[in-house]
Amino acid sequence: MTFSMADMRLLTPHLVITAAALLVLLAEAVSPGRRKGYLPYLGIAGIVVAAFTTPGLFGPARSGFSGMLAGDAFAAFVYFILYAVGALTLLVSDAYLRDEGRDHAEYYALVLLALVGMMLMAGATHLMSVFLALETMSIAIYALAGFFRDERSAEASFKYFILGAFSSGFLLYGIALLYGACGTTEIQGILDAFASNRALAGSPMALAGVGLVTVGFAFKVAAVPFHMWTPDAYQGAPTSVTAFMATGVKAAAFAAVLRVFFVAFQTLHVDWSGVLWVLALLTMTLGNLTAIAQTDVKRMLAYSSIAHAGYILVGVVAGTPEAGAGILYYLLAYAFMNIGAFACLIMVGRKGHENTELDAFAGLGFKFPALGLAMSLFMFSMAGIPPTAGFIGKFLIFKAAVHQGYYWLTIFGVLNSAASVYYYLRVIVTMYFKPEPDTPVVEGLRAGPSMALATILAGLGVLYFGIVPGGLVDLAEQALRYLV
Amino acid sequence: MIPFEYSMGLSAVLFGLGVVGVLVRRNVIVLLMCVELMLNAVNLAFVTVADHLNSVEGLLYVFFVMTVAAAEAAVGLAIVVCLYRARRAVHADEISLLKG
Amino acid sequence: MLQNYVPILILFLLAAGFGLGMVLMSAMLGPRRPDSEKLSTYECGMTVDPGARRPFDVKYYLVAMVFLVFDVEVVFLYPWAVKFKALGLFGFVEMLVFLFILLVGYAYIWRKGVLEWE
Amino acid sequence: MLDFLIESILKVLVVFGVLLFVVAYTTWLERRVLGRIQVRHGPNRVGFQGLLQPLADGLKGFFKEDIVPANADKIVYVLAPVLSIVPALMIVAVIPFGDSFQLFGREITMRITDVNVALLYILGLAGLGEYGVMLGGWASNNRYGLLGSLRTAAQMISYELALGLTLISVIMVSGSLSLVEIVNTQTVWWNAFKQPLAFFLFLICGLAEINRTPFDMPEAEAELACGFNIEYSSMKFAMFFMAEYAHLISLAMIITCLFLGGWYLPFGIPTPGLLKFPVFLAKVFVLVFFFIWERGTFPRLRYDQIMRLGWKWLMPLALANIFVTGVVVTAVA
Amino acid sequence: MTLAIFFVFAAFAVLGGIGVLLARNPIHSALSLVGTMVSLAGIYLLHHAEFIFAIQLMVYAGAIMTLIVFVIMLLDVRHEEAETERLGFAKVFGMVLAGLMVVVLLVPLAAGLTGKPGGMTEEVLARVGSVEFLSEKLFTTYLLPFEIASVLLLVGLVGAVALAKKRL
Repeated sequence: MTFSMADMRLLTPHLVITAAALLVLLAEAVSPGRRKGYLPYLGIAGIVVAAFTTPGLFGPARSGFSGMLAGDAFAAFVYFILYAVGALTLLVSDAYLRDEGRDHAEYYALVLLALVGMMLMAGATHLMSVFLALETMSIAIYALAGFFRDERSAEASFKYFILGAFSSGFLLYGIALLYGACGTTEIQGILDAFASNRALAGSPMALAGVGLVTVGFAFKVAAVPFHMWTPDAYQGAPTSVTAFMATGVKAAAFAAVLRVFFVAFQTLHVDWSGVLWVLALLTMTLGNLTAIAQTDVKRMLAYSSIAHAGYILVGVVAGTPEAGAGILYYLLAYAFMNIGAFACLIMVGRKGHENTELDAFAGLGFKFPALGLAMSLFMFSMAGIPPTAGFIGKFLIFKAAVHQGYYWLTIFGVLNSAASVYYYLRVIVTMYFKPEPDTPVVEGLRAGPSMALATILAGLGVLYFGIVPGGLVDLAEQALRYLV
Repeated sequence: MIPFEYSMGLSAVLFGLGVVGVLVRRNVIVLLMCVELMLNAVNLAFVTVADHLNSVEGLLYVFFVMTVAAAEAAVGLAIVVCLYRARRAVHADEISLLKG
Repeated sequence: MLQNYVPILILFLLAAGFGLGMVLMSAMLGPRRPDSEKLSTYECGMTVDPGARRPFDVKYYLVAMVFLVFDVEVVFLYPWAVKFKALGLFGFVEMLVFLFILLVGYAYIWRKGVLEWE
Repeated sequence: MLDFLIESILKVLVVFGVLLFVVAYTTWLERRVLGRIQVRHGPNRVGFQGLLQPLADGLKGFFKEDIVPANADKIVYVLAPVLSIVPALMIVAVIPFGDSFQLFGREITMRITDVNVALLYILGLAGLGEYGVMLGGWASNNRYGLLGSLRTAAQMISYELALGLTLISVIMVSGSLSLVEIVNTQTVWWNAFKQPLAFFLFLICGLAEINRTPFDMPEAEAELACGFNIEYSSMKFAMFFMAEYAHLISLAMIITCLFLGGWYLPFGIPTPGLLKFPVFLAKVFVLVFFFIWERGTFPRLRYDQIMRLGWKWLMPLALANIFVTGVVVTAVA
Repeated sequence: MTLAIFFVFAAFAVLGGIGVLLARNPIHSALSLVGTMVSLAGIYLLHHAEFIFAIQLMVYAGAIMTLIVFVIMLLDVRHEEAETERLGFAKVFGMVLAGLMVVVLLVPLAAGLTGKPGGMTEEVLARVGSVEFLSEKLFTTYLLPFEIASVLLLVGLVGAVALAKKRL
């Protein structure tokens, strides 16, 4: 028997959230079709309980389920990012879905199940469980993206679906080649195979495998040139789902990338860092340049999420624990600022009209001061202006890159950041310095207590971790220490 | 025993056909089938490696890939149904992937 | 092991030959006097509606999708059932967990009315 | 190797020929028995007691006009009956009809072959058989045909599920997917005694899976004007018909192997070598007769009743049966 | 002998693949794909993967493709793609990319397999049986993926209902 209670300990957080999802479904089964306002809070309760079971995982690395799942500080750190993403998404969704008349139990169940997939992806130490967790997450999100079932939502969902499945094909082929080259797809096993056989690093089969795995992940994190699904999918999906996709999927995918590239492909750093160097540069630059040209804030945020993936990739290129810690920090900061920004977008819209064109924001800063303040804060953070968490995140990643001698990449990164200030500030300028049109587009805000709470929490997160980042950075560094 | 290169070569060709299909065709259901073709090619690669390495892991991969393909097909076709219902137009079954 | 499948291949060739042969024979031996009435669609004597193909009710898709998911579930049960006695209590509990998760799904679709026909 | 090939080819030819013969005469039997049940004669003119009737029907099929409807999808229209009959005729490959016997000093097994995954092979072929039905209705471009094939396909997949679940509990007690081994575990107690519920469920699901009365949606003349094969005539129609009867006979043989101890007598009564094949044959005949008899007895179910039965009764029952089997076997072990 | 059979299956598989690409009618594409899948099932058998052969027929050819054909029939996807589509940039780009892809996949084959062999040798399989061996591994070492699979299937179920059911 290859299973013990210690293994169960590693799986407890996942089990708790799965149980919450099952409860949501059972509640729906008990009274089908009836409105159940408590469901998002049931989900949040599940996340809170799971969060209480997680701190035990900090500490030395453990592995369970015959090397399938890790119980290390790295996984625990990412779980906490994901809890934040999940809880904020549920808070944001509540009022939004009720207003759109789509507050169905399925939505909450799928969000929770996607969360389980994300967590498993962060904890998986075998490419088989990485793949299955990735698919669990993705399939749930395909369904969520199409949840409004209008033409735009369905189209977004389909695009995301087809290209997601397409990229899974690449990832899988890569895994198959690695399997052929190494004889196993356990992450530690791959590392051992490369370490024990120097010739393997030059084997075309291993390199092709690494390449295809890179392509597969590049699709998931929306790196250029594998980003073409992103704008349409992000724009067409329900806004709360867009926030979830942009933050949760990114966090889970980068967690898996860190595990695979920093551990399994550790000895191949010279090979993949060059490729990722180019990807990082392209991703940052193209994301920012196209974001500048957008007149729709939701679409602009979609392109900006590509750019952010580019910054994070800079950290991956650096390949040190320091850079990894920076990435973890960045992912958490990005979760707060991005969900916050999308929450503001939701508030501006009304049923059937998203009102996300830039012009709709004219004059809103004075009309709704709290909204203006929050949106400005999130935009500042995204642009990387101190004292926000966005700034610290970029700083940590670029610092790690400089330490590894990636001067040019860092310079491009900083230049890109500077360029991005233009379009983030443009939103703020529109809000405060452009007069509201005679027939106001936004008459009232779609805000409820839950939405306000989510925005305040996100704002506090952005500010708190921007001003006193020390503890969090320590924790992230500890997480990386046990990873490598 | 089938030589390793033959099966892997076949797998590569089928994968390539699937890739061409996803990039070239526009009918939503055909796109879905092309993705299935790619997954089949991957399965062949796994089976080949498993056979030549005498390792069971590849076979289990195939098992799970089929599970994933089934779940994907269920949700994918649900999306297609949704798309049809939302559009009700002549070109309801077409989509352009490489735009944007 | 492969040897056991050789007869199946032979049977396949025979069956396929038989099937195709029947179709061909029927096409060659039968008379052929087509007229437009004969070739038109048979709709019990009613006039043929040119737009006869219209999308059908959604419950058909749903039942097919639900089938697909549960079919894969059953496929997981086969290897388990074969080894069931050797896997013992532990294996039984594993499968119960697996089945429980999907049973929740079953209860859900049942109550949702996916399985209702009129 | 050459011996093996020759032996295999001969066996395949013999079994194939016998199968076709049995299919033909099952139709005759059915018409005669149904005639008796409905107090009429049935075919009794062609040959002694109408024994040549199947032959005459076949010949007629060949010389009937081969109509392809004008707006049908030609290729698929012609392919559908082939897709329907080929899997139906291939199921027989893994079914054991008896033990083995000596011939010219060679041991000849009474089966075409024995594979490890025989049951899955059968289920796979059953799945492939659905294409013939689905495509037949679709290709003829006829509203009734399409509706008929949709209904039939939905019914078949629904019962395929319950059928698969029912099989699980049988595999649990037998520990194998090979029909030969499953038969060999029943020398004393047939699975019908060990798994009575599974036996009952399998019987129902099997009938529904092959679209037999009372689940014969494809032949719901009143509602569907004959169903998926409405536009088919001549030999192509006959092929669908043959596939149906091949399924019927395969089902009887599968039930015999899975639940009725194959060629063994019950309760451990030793079965003499010479009697094994006749015992098997007798069981199959009883089952075939039962299938004909119940057709004359039961009224057809309504479509919603069929679907409800499959999803809401048979599936939970099969799952419960798995659970109970699991608990009992684990407790005993 | 096995090699000859392999080539026949391989030829059918590739023809099926080309058929999926070229057929104008989705049903014809689907049928071609079924052909490919059945041929691949045969090739799995040549690679001694009995169980995979059977579930390829059951799951892929029997269930997944049935669902696809079912949906094509229900939605009445008869529309033939417009002939006006020229050999546009996207098409050329796609083909070039796919060509490169195949080359990338073919080149590594020259190096041969380097992975260390596992324990699924013919002696072991002859002793415990191929399905039994697979089952033993699935329910011990690969337990976690198996349980994830149930969550995955649940996601598929809920997702499909959430998207396709008329009234939630």
